[in-house]
Amino acid sequence: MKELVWIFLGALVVNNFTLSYFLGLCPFFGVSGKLQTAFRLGLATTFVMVITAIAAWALNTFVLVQFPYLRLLSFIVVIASAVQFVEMVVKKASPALFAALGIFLPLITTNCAILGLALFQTSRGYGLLQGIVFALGAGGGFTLALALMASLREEAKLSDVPALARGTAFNLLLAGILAMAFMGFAGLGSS
Amino acid sequence: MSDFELPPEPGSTRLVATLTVAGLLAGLLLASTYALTLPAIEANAAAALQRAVFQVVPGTTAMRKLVLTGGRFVPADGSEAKDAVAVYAAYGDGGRFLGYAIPGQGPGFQDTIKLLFGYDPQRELVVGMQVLDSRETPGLGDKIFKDPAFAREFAALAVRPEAVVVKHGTGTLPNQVDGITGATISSKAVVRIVNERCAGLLDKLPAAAEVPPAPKEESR
Amino acid sequence: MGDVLMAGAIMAGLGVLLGAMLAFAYRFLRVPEDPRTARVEQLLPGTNCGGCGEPGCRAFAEALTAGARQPSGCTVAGPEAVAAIAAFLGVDAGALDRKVARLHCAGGKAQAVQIAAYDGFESCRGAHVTGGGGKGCSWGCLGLADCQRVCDFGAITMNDNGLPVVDVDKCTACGDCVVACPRDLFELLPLRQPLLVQCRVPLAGEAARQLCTAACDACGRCVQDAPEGLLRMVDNLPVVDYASAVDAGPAPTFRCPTGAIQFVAKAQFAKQEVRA
Amino acid sequence: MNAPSSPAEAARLHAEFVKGLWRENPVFVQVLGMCPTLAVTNSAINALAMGAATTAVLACSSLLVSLLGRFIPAQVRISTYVIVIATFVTVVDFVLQAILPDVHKELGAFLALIVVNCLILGRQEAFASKNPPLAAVLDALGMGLGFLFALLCLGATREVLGNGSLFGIDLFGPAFEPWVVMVLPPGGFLMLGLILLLFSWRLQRRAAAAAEEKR
Amino acid sequence: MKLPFTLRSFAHGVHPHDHKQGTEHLATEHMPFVSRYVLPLAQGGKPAVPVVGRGEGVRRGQRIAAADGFVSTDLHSPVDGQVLGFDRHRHPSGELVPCVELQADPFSAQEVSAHATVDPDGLDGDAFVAHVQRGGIVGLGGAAFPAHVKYKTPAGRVVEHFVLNGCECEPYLTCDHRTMVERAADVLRGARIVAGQLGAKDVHIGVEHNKPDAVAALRANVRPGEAITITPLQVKYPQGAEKMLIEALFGVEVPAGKLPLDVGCVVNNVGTMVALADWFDRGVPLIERVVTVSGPGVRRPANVRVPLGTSVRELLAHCGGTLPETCEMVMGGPMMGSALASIDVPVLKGTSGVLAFTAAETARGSEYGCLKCGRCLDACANFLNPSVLARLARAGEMKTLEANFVMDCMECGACSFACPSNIPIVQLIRVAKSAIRDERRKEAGKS
Amino acid sequence: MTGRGHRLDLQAAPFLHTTLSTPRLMVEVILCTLPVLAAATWFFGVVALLVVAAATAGAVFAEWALATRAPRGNTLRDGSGVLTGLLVGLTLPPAIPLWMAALGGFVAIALGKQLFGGLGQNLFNPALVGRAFLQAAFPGALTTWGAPRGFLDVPASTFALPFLHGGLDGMSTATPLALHKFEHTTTGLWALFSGDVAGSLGETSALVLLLVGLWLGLRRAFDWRIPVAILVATALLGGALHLLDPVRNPGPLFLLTSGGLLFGAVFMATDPVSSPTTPRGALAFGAGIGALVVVIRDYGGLPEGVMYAILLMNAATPLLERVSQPRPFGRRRAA
Ligand SMILES: Cc1cc2nc3c(=O)[nH]c(=O)nc-3n(C[C@H](O)[C@H](O)[C@H](O)COP(=O)(O)O)c2cc1C
Ligand SMILES: Cc1cc2nc3c(=O)[nH]c(=O)nc-3n(C[C@H](O)[C@H](O)[C@H](O)COP(=O)(O)O)c2cc1C
Ligand SMILES: Cc1cc2nc3c(=O)[nH]c(=O)nc-3n(C[C@H](O)[C@H](O)[C@H](O)COP(=O)(O)O)c2cc1C
Ligand SMILES: Cc1cc2nc3c(=O)[nH]c(=O)nc-3n(C[C@H](O)[C@H](O)[C@H](O)CO)c2cc1C
Ligand code: SF4
Ligand code: SF4
Ligand code: SF4
Ligand code: SF4
Ligand code: FES
Repeated sequence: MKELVWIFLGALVVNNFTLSYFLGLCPFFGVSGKLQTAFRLGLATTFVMVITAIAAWALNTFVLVQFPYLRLLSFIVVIASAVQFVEMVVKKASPALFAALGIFLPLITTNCAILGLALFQTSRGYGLLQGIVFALGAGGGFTLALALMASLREEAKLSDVPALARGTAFNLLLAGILAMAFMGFAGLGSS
Repeated sequence: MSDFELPPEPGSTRLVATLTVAGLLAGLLLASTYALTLPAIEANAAAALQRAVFQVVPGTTAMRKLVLTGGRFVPADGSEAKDAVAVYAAYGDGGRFLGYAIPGQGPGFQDTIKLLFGYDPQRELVVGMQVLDSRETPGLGDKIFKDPAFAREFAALAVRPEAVVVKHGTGTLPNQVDGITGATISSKAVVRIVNERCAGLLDKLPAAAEVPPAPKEESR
Repeated sequence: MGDVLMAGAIMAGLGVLLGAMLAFAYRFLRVPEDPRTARVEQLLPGTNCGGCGEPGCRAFAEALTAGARQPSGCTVAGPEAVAAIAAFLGVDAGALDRKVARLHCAGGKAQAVQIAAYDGFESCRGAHVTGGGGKGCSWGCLGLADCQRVCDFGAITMNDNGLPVVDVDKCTACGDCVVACPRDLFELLPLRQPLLVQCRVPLAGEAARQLCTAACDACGRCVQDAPEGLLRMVDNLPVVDYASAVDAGPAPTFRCPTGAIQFVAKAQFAKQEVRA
Repeated sequence: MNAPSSPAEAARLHAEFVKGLWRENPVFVQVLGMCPTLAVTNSAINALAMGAATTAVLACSSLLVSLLGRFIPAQVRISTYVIVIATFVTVVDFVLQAILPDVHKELGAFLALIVVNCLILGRQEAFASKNPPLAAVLDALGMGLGFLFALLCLGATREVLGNGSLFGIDLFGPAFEPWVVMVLPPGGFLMLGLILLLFSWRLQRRAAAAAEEKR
Repeated sequence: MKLPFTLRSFAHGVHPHDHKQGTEHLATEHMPFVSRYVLPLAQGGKPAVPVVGRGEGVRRGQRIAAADGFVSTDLHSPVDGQVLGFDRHRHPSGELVPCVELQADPFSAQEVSAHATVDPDGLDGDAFVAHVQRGGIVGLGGAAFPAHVKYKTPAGRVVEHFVLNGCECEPYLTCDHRTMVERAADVLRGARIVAGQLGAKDVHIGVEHNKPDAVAALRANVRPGEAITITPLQVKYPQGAEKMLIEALFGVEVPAGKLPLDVGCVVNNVGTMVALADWFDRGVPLIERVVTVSGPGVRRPANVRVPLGTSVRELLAHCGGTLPETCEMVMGGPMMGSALASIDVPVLKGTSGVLAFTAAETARGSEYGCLKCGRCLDACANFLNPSVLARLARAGEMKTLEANFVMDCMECGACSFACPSNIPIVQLIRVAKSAIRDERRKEAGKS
Repeated sequence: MTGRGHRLDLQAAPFLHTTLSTPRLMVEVILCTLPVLAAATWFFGVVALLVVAAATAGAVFAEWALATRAPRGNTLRDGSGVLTGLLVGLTLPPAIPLWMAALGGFVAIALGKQLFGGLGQNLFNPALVGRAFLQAAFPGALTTWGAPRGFLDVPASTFALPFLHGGLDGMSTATPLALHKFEHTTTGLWALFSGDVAGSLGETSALVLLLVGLWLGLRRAFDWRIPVAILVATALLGGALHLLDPVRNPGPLFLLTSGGLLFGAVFMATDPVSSPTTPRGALAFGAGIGALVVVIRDYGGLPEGVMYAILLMNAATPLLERVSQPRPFGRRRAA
């Protein structure tokens, strides 16, 4: 149990996927303009991460034992297809849920946070339960970073950010400060 | 792109076929590449491992992989489970058994630290340690593998009952490791990994007399 | 070699499986939608990078078909793709009856009387709610550039006379300035009829002229000189019937004593203009 | 691949190649592929290796996609590209592992993540699938080298400041106090932000100068 | 005597210096008649419609324009004289609006030609309301809202309390103060008339405790056993805002967007009562009012009873003129009043004060970025977040502004007063509200 | 008629204003840093003055170089830049090279304030951005606490040339928190209270900080809810964890008086710009800081967490603001 807690916290804040591992930066910068959208993207990502963790565990256990060289290929293909399938099911079954979360699914599948999750999970040798907890932590961490970033950016929209810095440069510097703040979590649970 | 008509919808068969062919070709290509590069990759890995083992158990000229099966360490023969616990028996000139190289890993300041340490069962001492992989802070935590003085702390370290970290410059007893100023956590993490590994494995290691003989060739 | 074949087989198997699954989903689970969106999505790169700020290419395509975004918002698509999408959606189509924003006032600093000094932050509406901003004419342009600030296309610049100059080529007739002006001076008018009444003062004669040298003093000459029905006097102001197809040319403006009615082919005012 | 048939054609091809280096630089201008850009640029050597690996994958995939593009139905277009790219990435991964194991260890998981680099997928879709092989490869090389250049800029500055060395060669001696933050995660964000700031400052200056000239 | 801080009040608010000592002890004087009067047709509600012609002679107190619809009031001539015309003239708001222009008869004794007096007890509800409307009576508390509208209570609504607003929380102003001291009997007479008509159980008069003589004067006129309570309140701005007054007196919050009537109250200014007493008991409609002329730029501060339509220029001349340093003229109080673009504007029914300021008071320190210090939040009696509203207004975020209840702002100015960074918060809010109303209007026009 | 034959001014109401102004507020807080600076000089010698001066110079230089085009208010004149510089200086260890202190001041203003548009617009506490940058850039220098020395005795590292470390290691002691965390020794309360311990310049004396904080709170220079919430949350959570594991987790009094907690609670968490304006937001903000400090100190890798806790809560401030907006008058009961 304790181990699971630390896996979760580790992925959530200590080694935050976005601010410490540099994963999923494209949506982090692209979709953090509005808090509401950002939050929903975060939730959708968490969802996909859980699917990914399950899929990766299944592939690792049943298919890839003898064919490690197929790992990357099969991960990406299986994850993409599984998500696409889920997307269509959600769209059919619950248009409301789709409108809220589903529209983000295509954006998420070809995203390195997802693939990164599968690869880290593999290299750390996580089992199914550990993998799911890891995915929840990583997704939560991504959501947290994204929501903070979005709320900060919304606030900054009301400020006189110098014209020179406005846009990507500002967002990067903002992320830099945020990453410095997250360094406070370093070593959490290691002592 | 002059016509704005939607292209005709291709049949499902065509979709399936395209993906199948792509998958087939990709699989073939990958398998071939794998087959071609595997020897080199394995040689690299083996060489790296060997270098590490040779370093943590001074004087090593040959080694043999032992895996834990059924509560006992036996020479690896390729049939063991992938995730079986492994240690390396190290032999000096003339096939003389020198000690074990034991891999270990655990959380450091930033992320998991992976290391290998040498253990001499006759003297019951750790005789060397090398960090294989870590993400500790450059300038602070990375001294665990950049600072030769820290590595020297492991040249003859008593681990029974356990090694302890003390403030830099105050280590006097055989089981004391001088911590690195400004990187106490990383230093402690290294020692903790070593301690944990020792506590878990030392009793299971074959006694010096029962160690399988050195392999015929230089390595492997 | 067995491994190699096996690998090929696995991947092929995965391909079949997943392809079949998707084909099945495609056939039975698909929800019908605007075919234009599908086409636009095809024209987009499909990298789903989120660089456009939308949650993926599909969402961006929907925004495009809905007219909420511009094709150039995609950071990945090359110029050809952008052009193709623009052409497909007809974004640039229909320049025939183009409208642009026109200002119903010509009372800049040099023409209109200022009776008090507004001392507050720079905003037309800010001045408007503060004792009328001290401008003698309580209908005229305040010259503090609210319109310039809301124009997303950079089509409006303030000239040295304190009047907004609309760049006819940049104006997309989005109507933002119409909403922004607290005195309701902007109107979207068809380019093809250049007759424009540049005044909103409901006063006549001396009372109007006292406020502003560019004021319409309701003398009625323009109405007399225009073809029947094109102009009429309402509340001391001439009103142009923009629905009328009559082309009167600049004739109705010739005898205007103050220049309140103008024949404006391009921009209404020069960029560096201070007329006394 | 045929040689260009005319000087005009040659000039066009040259343009395809050059644009990615600077004018449409994938990192500085298009801001694509941020994850590898920031994650592996804590040293110049890693930046170089990542840049080279990406260029190799990009060029191979572009060539293949340019050749096969017409045969792939639109619905499985992206999936097929991904398969192509993933295959080449795995190949590069194995090759690096075989010949440069140390570099491979440093790049770690990020090598595999080339698969999802928006830059590569983007070029397949936006360019390779619609252009002949030669142009596609030149475009890929240009973009790849532009990516490599940007990574190298970042990697070099971060390594020099953060470690006092360049390509592992110590520059300033032991008295130097390295700015460790530069090789830590925040440093990646801050440095790229700073570089982009410089870029827009230059652009602004240039625009101002142009406006001055017009007057 | 209770200690000041134990008195009733509302939450939040500010404490500006009250600057009343210059005029609070000065008896109300009369403004002499001048030659020309200008009366905007719109003075509380919809513009009235003239009932006299150009060049026609009129008597002081004669009706010159008739109410147009229910939310509108009659307009009466303040002088004996002649109608000059109905052109547009400058209004204190800066706009040029349709007005009646009168030439005073220089030879007239200017006696009021009184209308018939009416016994209010003999009137039923609707007749009472109609009679108030005919008197041209609007609220004299500042907003000039037609008084009779408040007295027409919808069926089923019960008025429990009739509340008189004698707070006069605006600094400098003392016209209500003098009215309460000098005409306490008429204030109470008006209150009895209205309370009787509305069937209110009791009358509450809220007076800030810096006017002890007003409290004493009112109390002296209360008959034994009468359900009239005079409550001294804390000196705090905006104590006089009717919702704050109701909260202070009864501890009840009037729901946002609702009227005092929704919590069983009707609120009037004390001056309005005097106007009612004059109308019912003496047949004199609303043709003049008390105006406080004050401020550092005025040579002879005074409380003046001014015929409506008198120009501010003449009023200032009556008070000895202004100092040369005067650079800003304000109509109303210094917190909510508005600056005048010109002094050639008339005194209106709602004009409670004319203040002259010199550069020393109006020089604003430079503006700094919002520190988010929260002082404006602590000032806002409406519990809004003015700092957020100001920033949103500056950025033009209309949707978000509405979601942050910008429309609830009563523009009291407490936030701007409290802001150490000199941010023009209320002006920004006013701009936003104006833009939102405009947008709504244009939207409605479209559909 | 106005007497001056020129036009009237047209301003917006209100025409009266409070006498408090932003520069005055800044001066007041600046004055309150002086007792802290005096205490630092008492304990660490002139080097305290040098470090604070260097940081202030860096901050003022950045303000001067970058603020010229800021749209509102001259930020050089309003004193906030000086205050930021002083606060950066007071959070640094005494033996830090002066060039680093100056760099910290510069980064504080450049990255922490002017990037966002100047006074009042920053989302993070500028002084802490400066310090966090230094800590991330030079973790060694920022966690090396020189041993006590004579009043005029300046460590060699102080005058190190830019980019050089000037021999930082050498004589070092540990802060009470590090002592507790790594050596399991607890410093006496009186030492913590008076300030005679190792640590950053301004943070050591609990006594001085409490007095200054009380004064600022009484003067209403800051929102009292923030420091109070921090202290209460730290005491409660710290106390609870202490009961769970008394050996590993220090007691609440120790937590309150050690490290930068009081300094942060008085001077830095209270920075109005980067903390919530709403009363409920302020309480949550303070409580969040307290909780994070305890978590980082008890379970984190670092012995001290005040700076990171404040920065993290700064990041959460827009969210806190959003959920804690006051209910307007007349909307409190019904929705
Ligand atoms: C940016 C930064 C990075 C750090 N990295 C490490 C690290 O890699 N390893 C470590 O043990 N401590 C690290 N620390 C922790 C501090 O140096 C900690 O105070 C130190 O380990 C304890 O001090 P001491 O060893 O001098 O007693 C880091 C601190 C900071 C601020
Ligand atoms: C459209 C409208 C209708 C009103 N109806 C009533 C009413 O029926 N009863 C009432 O007591 N007040 C009514 N009021 C008056 C308000 O309660 C309030 O007294 C008036 O707006 C002036 O308030 P102020 O001076 O505080 O701004 C009404 C106001 C408006 C704008
Ligand atoms: C901020 C504010 C302050 C006010 N102060 C006073 C005041 O001091 N005295 C007053 O009679 N009315 C004041 N009012 C107007 C009252 O809210 C209310 O409209 C008035 O008392 C109704 O009476 P009336 O209709 O007779 O004018 C104020 C309104 C606001 C919004
Ligand atoms: C009570 C109070 C505390 C402050 N604390 C800080 C601080 O911790 N750091 C800082 O840079 N500025 C601080 N300032 C100054 C000012 O708010 C700061 O420079 C702004 O954040 C710059 O926009 C403080 C100001 C006040 C009034
Ligand atoms: S918004 Fe209207 S008043 Fe203001 S400058 Fe533009 S046109 Fe003139
Ligand atoms: S008189 Fe006419 S032209 Fe002059 S300011 Fe007024 S509206 Fe404009
Ligand atoms: S009082 Fe002024 S500085 Fe303070 S929060 Fe409000 S607007 Fe901002
Ligand atoms: S003006 Fe509006 S926001 Fe400001 S204090 Fe008054 S009610 Fe609140
Ligand atoms: S490179 Fe695009 S999300 Fe990582």
